[in-house]
Amino acid sequence: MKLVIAYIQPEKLNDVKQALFEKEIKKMSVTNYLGCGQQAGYTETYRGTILEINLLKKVRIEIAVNEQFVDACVEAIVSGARTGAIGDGKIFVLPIEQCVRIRTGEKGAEAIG
Amino acid sequence: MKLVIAYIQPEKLNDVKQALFEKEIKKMSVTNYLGCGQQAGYTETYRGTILEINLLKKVRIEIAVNEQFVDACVEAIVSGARTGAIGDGKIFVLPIEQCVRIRTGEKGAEAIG
Amino acid sequence: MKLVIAYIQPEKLNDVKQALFEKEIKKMSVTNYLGCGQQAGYTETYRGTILEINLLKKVRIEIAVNEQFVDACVEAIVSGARTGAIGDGKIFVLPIEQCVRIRTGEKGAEAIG
Amino acid sequence: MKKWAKNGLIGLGMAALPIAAHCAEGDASTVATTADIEALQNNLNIVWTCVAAFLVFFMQPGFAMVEAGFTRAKNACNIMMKNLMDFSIGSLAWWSVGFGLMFGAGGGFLGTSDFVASDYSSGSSLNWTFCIFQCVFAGTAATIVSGAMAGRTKFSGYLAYSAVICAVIYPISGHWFWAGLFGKSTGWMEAKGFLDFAGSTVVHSCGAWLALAGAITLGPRIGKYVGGKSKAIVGHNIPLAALGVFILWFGWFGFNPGSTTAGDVSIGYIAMTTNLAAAAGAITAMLTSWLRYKKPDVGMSLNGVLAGLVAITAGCDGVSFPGAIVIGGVAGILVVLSVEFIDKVLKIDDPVGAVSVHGVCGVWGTLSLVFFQANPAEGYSVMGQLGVQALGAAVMFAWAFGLGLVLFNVIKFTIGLRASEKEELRGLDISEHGNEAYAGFQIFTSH
Amino acid sequence: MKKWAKNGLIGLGMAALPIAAHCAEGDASTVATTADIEALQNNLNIVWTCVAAFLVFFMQPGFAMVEAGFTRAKNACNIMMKNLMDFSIGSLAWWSVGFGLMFGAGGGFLGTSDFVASDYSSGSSLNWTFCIFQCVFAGTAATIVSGAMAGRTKFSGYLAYSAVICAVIYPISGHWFWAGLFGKSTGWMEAKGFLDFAGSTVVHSCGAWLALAGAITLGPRIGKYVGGKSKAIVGHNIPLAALGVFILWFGWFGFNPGSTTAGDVSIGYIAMTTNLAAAAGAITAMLTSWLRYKKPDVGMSLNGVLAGLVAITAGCDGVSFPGAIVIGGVAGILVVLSVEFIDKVLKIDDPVGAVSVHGVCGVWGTLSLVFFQANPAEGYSVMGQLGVQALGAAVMFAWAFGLGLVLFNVIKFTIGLRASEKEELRGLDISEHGNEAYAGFQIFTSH
Amino acid sequence: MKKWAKNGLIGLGMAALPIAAHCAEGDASTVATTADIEALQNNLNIVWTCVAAFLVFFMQPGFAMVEAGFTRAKNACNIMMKNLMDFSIGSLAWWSVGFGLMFGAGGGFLGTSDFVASDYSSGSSLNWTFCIFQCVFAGTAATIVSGAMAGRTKFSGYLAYSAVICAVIYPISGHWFWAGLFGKSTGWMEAKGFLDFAGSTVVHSCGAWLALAGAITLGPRIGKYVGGKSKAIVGHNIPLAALGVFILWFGWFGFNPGSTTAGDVSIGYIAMTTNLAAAAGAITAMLTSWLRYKKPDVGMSLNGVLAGLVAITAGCDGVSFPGAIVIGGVAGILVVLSVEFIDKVLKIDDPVGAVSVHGVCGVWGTLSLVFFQANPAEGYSVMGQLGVQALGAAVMFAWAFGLGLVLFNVIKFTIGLRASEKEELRGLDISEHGNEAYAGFQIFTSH
Ligand SMILES: Nc1ncnc2c1ncn2[C@@H]1O[C@H](COP(=O)(O)OP(=O)(O)O)[C@@H](O)[C@H]1O
Ligand SMILES: Nc1ncnc2c1ncn2[C@@H]1O[C@H](COP(=O)(O)OP(=O)(O)O)[C@@H](O)[C@H]1O
Ligand SMILES: Nc1ncnc2c1ncn2[C@@H]1O[C@H](COP(=O)(O)OP(=O)(O)O)[C@@H](O)[C@H]1O
Repeated sequence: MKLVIAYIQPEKLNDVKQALFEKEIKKMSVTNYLGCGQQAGYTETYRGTILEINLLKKVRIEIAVNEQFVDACVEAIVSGARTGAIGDGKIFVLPIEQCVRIRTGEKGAEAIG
Repeated sequence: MKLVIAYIQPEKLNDVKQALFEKEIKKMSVTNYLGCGQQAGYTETYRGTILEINLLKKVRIEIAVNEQFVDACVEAIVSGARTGAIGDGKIFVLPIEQCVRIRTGEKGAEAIG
Repeated sequence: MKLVIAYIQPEKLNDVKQALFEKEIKKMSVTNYLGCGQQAGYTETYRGTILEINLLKKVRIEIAVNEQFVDACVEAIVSGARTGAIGDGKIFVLPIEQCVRIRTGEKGAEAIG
Repeated sequence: MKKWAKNGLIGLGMAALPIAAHCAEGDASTVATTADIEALQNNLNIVWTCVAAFLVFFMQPGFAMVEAGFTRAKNACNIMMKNLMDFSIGSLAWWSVGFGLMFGAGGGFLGTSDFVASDYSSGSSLNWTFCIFQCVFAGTAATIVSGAMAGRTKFSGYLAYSAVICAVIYPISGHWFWAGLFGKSTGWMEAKGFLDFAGSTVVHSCGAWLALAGAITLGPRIGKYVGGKSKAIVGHNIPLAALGVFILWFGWFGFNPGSTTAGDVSIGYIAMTTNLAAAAGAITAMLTSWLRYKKPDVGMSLNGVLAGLVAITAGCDGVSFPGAIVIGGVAGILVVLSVEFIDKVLKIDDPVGAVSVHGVCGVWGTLSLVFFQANPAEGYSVMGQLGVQALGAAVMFAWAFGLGLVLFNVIKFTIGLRASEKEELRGLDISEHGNEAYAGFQIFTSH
Repeated sequence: MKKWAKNGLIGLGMAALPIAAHCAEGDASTVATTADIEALQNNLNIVWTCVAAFLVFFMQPGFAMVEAGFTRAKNACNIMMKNLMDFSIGSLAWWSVGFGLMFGAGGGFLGTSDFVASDYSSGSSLNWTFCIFQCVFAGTAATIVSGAMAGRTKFSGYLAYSAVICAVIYPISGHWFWAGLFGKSTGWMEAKGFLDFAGSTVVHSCGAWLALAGAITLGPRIGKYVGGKSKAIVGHNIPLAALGVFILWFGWFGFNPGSTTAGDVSIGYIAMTTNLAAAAGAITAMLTSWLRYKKPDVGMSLNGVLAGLVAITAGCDGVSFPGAIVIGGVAGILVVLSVEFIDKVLKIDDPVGAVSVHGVCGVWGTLSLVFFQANPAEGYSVMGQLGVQALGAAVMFAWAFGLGLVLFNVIKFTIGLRASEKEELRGLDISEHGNEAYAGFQIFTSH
Repeated sequence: MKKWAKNGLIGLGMAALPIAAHCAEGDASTVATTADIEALQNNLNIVWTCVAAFLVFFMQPGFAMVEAGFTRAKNACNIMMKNLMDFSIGSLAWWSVGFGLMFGAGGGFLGTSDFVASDYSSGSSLNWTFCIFQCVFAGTAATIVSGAMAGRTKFSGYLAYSAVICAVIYPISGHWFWAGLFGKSTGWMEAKGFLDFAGSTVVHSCGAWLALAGAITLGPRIGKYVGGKSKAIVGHNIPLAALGVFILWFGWFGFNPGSTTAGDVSIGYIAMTTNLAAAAGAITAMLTSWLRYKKPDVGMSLNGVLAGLVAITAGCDGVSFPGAIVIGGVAGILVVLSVEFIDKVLKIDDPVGAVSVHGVCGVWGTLSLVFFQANPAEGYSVMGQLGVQALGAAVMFAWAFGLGLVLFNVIKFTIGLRASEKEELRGLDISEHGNEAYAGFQIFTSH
């Protein structure tokens, strides 16, 4: 079991969801994050004072999948999120040792889906 | 050392906290997430247009524990969060390789608690 | 590749970012969390009723780094975030199995930076 | 605009400007009569009363913002709807039924004329302005209830309530106290010499005792009392609540001085007493909260303003300035103690403190005015007047609380009064309206 | 204050208080003349009209809050700027050019005097008060457009639009309908007996048809229509929108009753019709949304209030109370159907429903008033009047929509009308102003 | 309501309606006297002045919203409390002490009668309306300071300040400039012919120089200056700030036109100059920010409105319309430059720009009016008047800034003026009041 963590541009969330759905990946958790990377920030002026915004709004997606789905999942995210511009984001895959479905108490590979 | 990540229904947070406290697990970090899973979403209408909400409000809990506490921790979460209805949530356990307490610089098993 | 997760006091974020930059670590993702730990909460009164706030505002930083940067990264966070007072926070290091840069499709160690 | 008036009202044969007509006849040196003067003063009274009515209308968003700000984000849309609808339904109910019951000709107990009326000149030289002014007062009484029932009431049940209060409950008791204003009958309480200039009892207590009945019939919100202990359910937007309180304070300058329905020197006097009482209430409520909770509480201080305003409403025309300060100041203390008492001892869940503000402080204002009359009429007896005031306050309590219990229980067993547990937990915004108040905002809610 | 008046206006030789001067000559028993009475009534009219003008001014933040609340957080600063600037630019444009075009002496089609004026006593005994009152009306017409163009308009393009509407478009059509109010010329439509007391057509439809042209020229927001299907783009702050609607309702008590520009008994009548129509609109819009979407929708109910208000604006002085309820009530139904129709069938993206509220309901109010005259003038023919009304509504549509298309296309191909895709996605707040509306708040935005 | 008046004010023997009494004696054809007319005009003046006073009162939430919107969420409750309390404490302080010092009989330097008064008819035919109108002006002066001291001031220290300004500082300087309005004495500055119709200097500069003293004594917020460079500390709610500015603009229609305290033709004139200056200020501030920062800044444009309003306040009754536009327009430029200068060069932390808006633009308005008099009195000398104006502005600076430094230092070394570092970092809402402004909202704060 793996945990796929992806940081993407907020406006690509719908496309990513779409791409994941097409691969039958329908479970995920998302929230917003502020990201700092290659993408340059921008400056606001607030009442005459320059304000450097180098933390940009990103969406973080977390998807737990069984091994055999990892590649499909990563591909789907890439296909949905890629624009080719700096700031498109990153995907990280981490190992999961255990998974429990709270409702049923099921464990492991069955619990994930 | 393990990192226990749990997604639960927001209204069960207090019960989960209570159950964890009873097992002497008193350290955790929580935030809100939007989740997509078996639980169907709902529809709002906004000015006559149907709006499908399929990202539901969830709370994400992160608890770092030493090995011997993992089972107690998972059990406590399950007991606090289970209603038996779809949407109760999931628990994932990930390996932690290192842990540091910023204040003291302590590392490893001691730093966690 | 490792994922460094740090919980710090919100007001130390700028210092931590500064310390990381000095070590050439310029990519990260941050969000806000509510934390529960050794640090005591505080009480508000709301219309005459005591309200115990035991979830305190924290900032969570997530940094993916290659092995050789882990120590520098942890040290930088500690140096930026430490005040010596309870509540300074924790750092967890988790293994990453794969990393993908969405824009280019690069994988592994190259994708991280 | 003005130009088209000839196709409009003027066609009704209403000499809107008797003066103008008059003038046309003679040249500029034509002698004016006192009738001209009277007509002009009447026009001034109309302008003043209209402006005051608009200010009182503006209290509606004041109430809405206070109620929303002091409760959770997940119910904010529902609160907007309740406040919008109680005034909207109330306006129609008032014009069609309520006005007649309150001001129509009849005995001391009930009016029975002027329903669905199109002209009010038979009772008041202000004509329609009289009706709109009274209409916004009825709307105020109606909307007070909303706050005490926030966060758990079924929307359709609330709509039913709104219609009944403006059509029946408020007008009937209003008749007893204020029927004489329209000159077609005299209420039995006003015949006794009951003093309530702008409605501490007639409007505010009426709403508050209905609110009490509603809160009791509904029961507390889920999570309000855990193991017999009261838990704080924190408001989500204090700047909004504060804005609401300032709007109410502003509106009250229509409510109290406007109740003269005449543009003369006394409106400044009433504005003074109103302002001093509000200020005193804010200060004493802040100090009381500071003493009791170690910190000056924002919510309580805001409630203190309203407490002072409600309390001075009855006596604003007649009490002295130091009297106004005492009345408002004591109300500011009372409201803090009362909120706590109702919450912790009576264990009645009143999310915004409506019962304490409008009920407890309304009674306080109604009774206390007897001690502070700046210029009592000859033969004025403090104790005698106190008796009349106490009777009036008691009558209002019996009427509004009693009928409220009946009404809310009828609704409970027919339409339904309380939202289901699931609806309440998810929030009334989504479950009742399918809407969200702050779409996109990350809101951390654990219940 | 008053004291310094001698260095101020009084120096202009304007006998601000002719009466006072008069009195000084004789003793208290000097006989008053009808000229004194008239002067006094004129002062009362000035006070009333000024207060009404301030209320109408206050509709500006009402519009701003409604528009911001009903759209996304990422454009809220931009909306504040648009609403601030259209009124600011509009005020200068109105005083310098617009007033003269609308009210100056000239034929039935155009006024050509009183530009950059410093005194208006040649046309109105209210003098400057006449100008400020008309100025806030022009500002209302201007600001209506903003909502329909929210979320994608280039800021500099919007500024250009603002100047043109207040300087040219609104005043010229306004001349046709209302020039006579200032007495220097008579518009060709008013010569035909067109009835529009406070501006359902003259102000609201004018703004709305311009808004329609703007929304069409701009095209929909990104993500609004996906695969030919309309997607909801949810408003971010419903309490703010509700506050805006209440503020507008409050301001409308200046808009409609104030259009008498005279403080007399009719203002109460107009306040009554205005209030009844608003209330009825809220209720029927709620019921319609309830029937269609299974739940009482907050946004639609709020729009219902505005629909009722816009509809009653034309006939508020002359229709009966039941008529006002029907006019407002039907408007509440119409607005729901119209919002859906424009969104789903015409596929025009009007984020706040400005075209439905001000255009569709404006026309409805303009036409329907013919059926509900409380006291029609002698020889009044329903069908005859309906013809005139229909003509007026059609003329306004042709003028405002036609010229709007020209104007917005000229802007499009010169300054530019639409923000770039990137700017729109990031939000106009950051891309146009470098500002954020809710700095620090975690806002979840996926587009 | 009216009915009970007999137990109320009328009992005081105040013939509220001398006319009515008069009429009762004769029949409708009784001849009216100019005394009747005068009494009626006085009633009209009272109605007008009361309405204006309410509008000025409504500026309080305007200030509160602007201040809260332009600062961080963690201090919003504290800001509500400060704005609530400075007006509440100020109202009591004004009535008991301040009024007497400002308007009481005495020399040119100090009034010494009419403390704790119950009747003001000895000085003004408006009686109590005069007092309430002046009271809300004092409240305005008091609340200006709050913004400049936002985010770091100890609450108890702020309360102490509030009492002193309304009881002593504002009234004493007010006496020098405006004592004559009440007719019991003549201030030494007004004797010199100083012009300040509605208070650019008397009210706004007074508040601003106190604010400057406060901001200096306090020092900047933590994180404002890092390594000698000014850092932006971004406001958390721009729509709220914009609402505040619109409310202030609305309230200013009471502030300036209301300062006639007479309902006559001049109020329309003053409404025009006020509106033109505000509009011009908004536009020039926007353009200036656009030139300097490449983008039209929302905060600066909003400040531009206030700058224009403050600047026109002194001369609103006497300057020409083009003059009003110039005065407001220059103020809009000045405010942008001044905010930057104070922030970056003087390194004084004034979170909302109170010193620039009310101080710098107040002085500008006070001086510039000499050049734009529409109708200067005979023998009027621009340079002569400029001298008087400059003297007045300088006197106010010396008085308010000097006394402010003393006052805030006394508070600093007794009660304490600044919150501890820990309290400031955590936010004053939690540390001073134990409250949270937006409970449940996820707010990202790194300091
Ligand atoms: N090493 C990292 N650790 C944590 N988050 C990262 C890391 N690298 C990138 N991110 C996240 O991904 C986002 C996009 O990265 P960025 O470097 O701007 O674009 P790109 O990957 O196209 O070069 C960042 O804003 C950040 O949220
Ligand atoms: N595979 C997954 N990856 C990430 N998050 C998940 C996954 N499965 C479930 N979740 C989280 O758990 C929540 C509850 O899951 P759901 O499938 O609705 O209920 P149940 O587990 O009772 O079947 C989801 O809303 C989502 O936030
Ligand atoms: N075991 C843990 N699991 C998850 N989060 C933790 C854990 N321990 C600490 N934290 C996070 O770190 C924050 C600081 O911890 P705390 O115990 O208060 O201070 P300290 O580490 O100085 O003793 C907590 O508020 C919480 O967010």
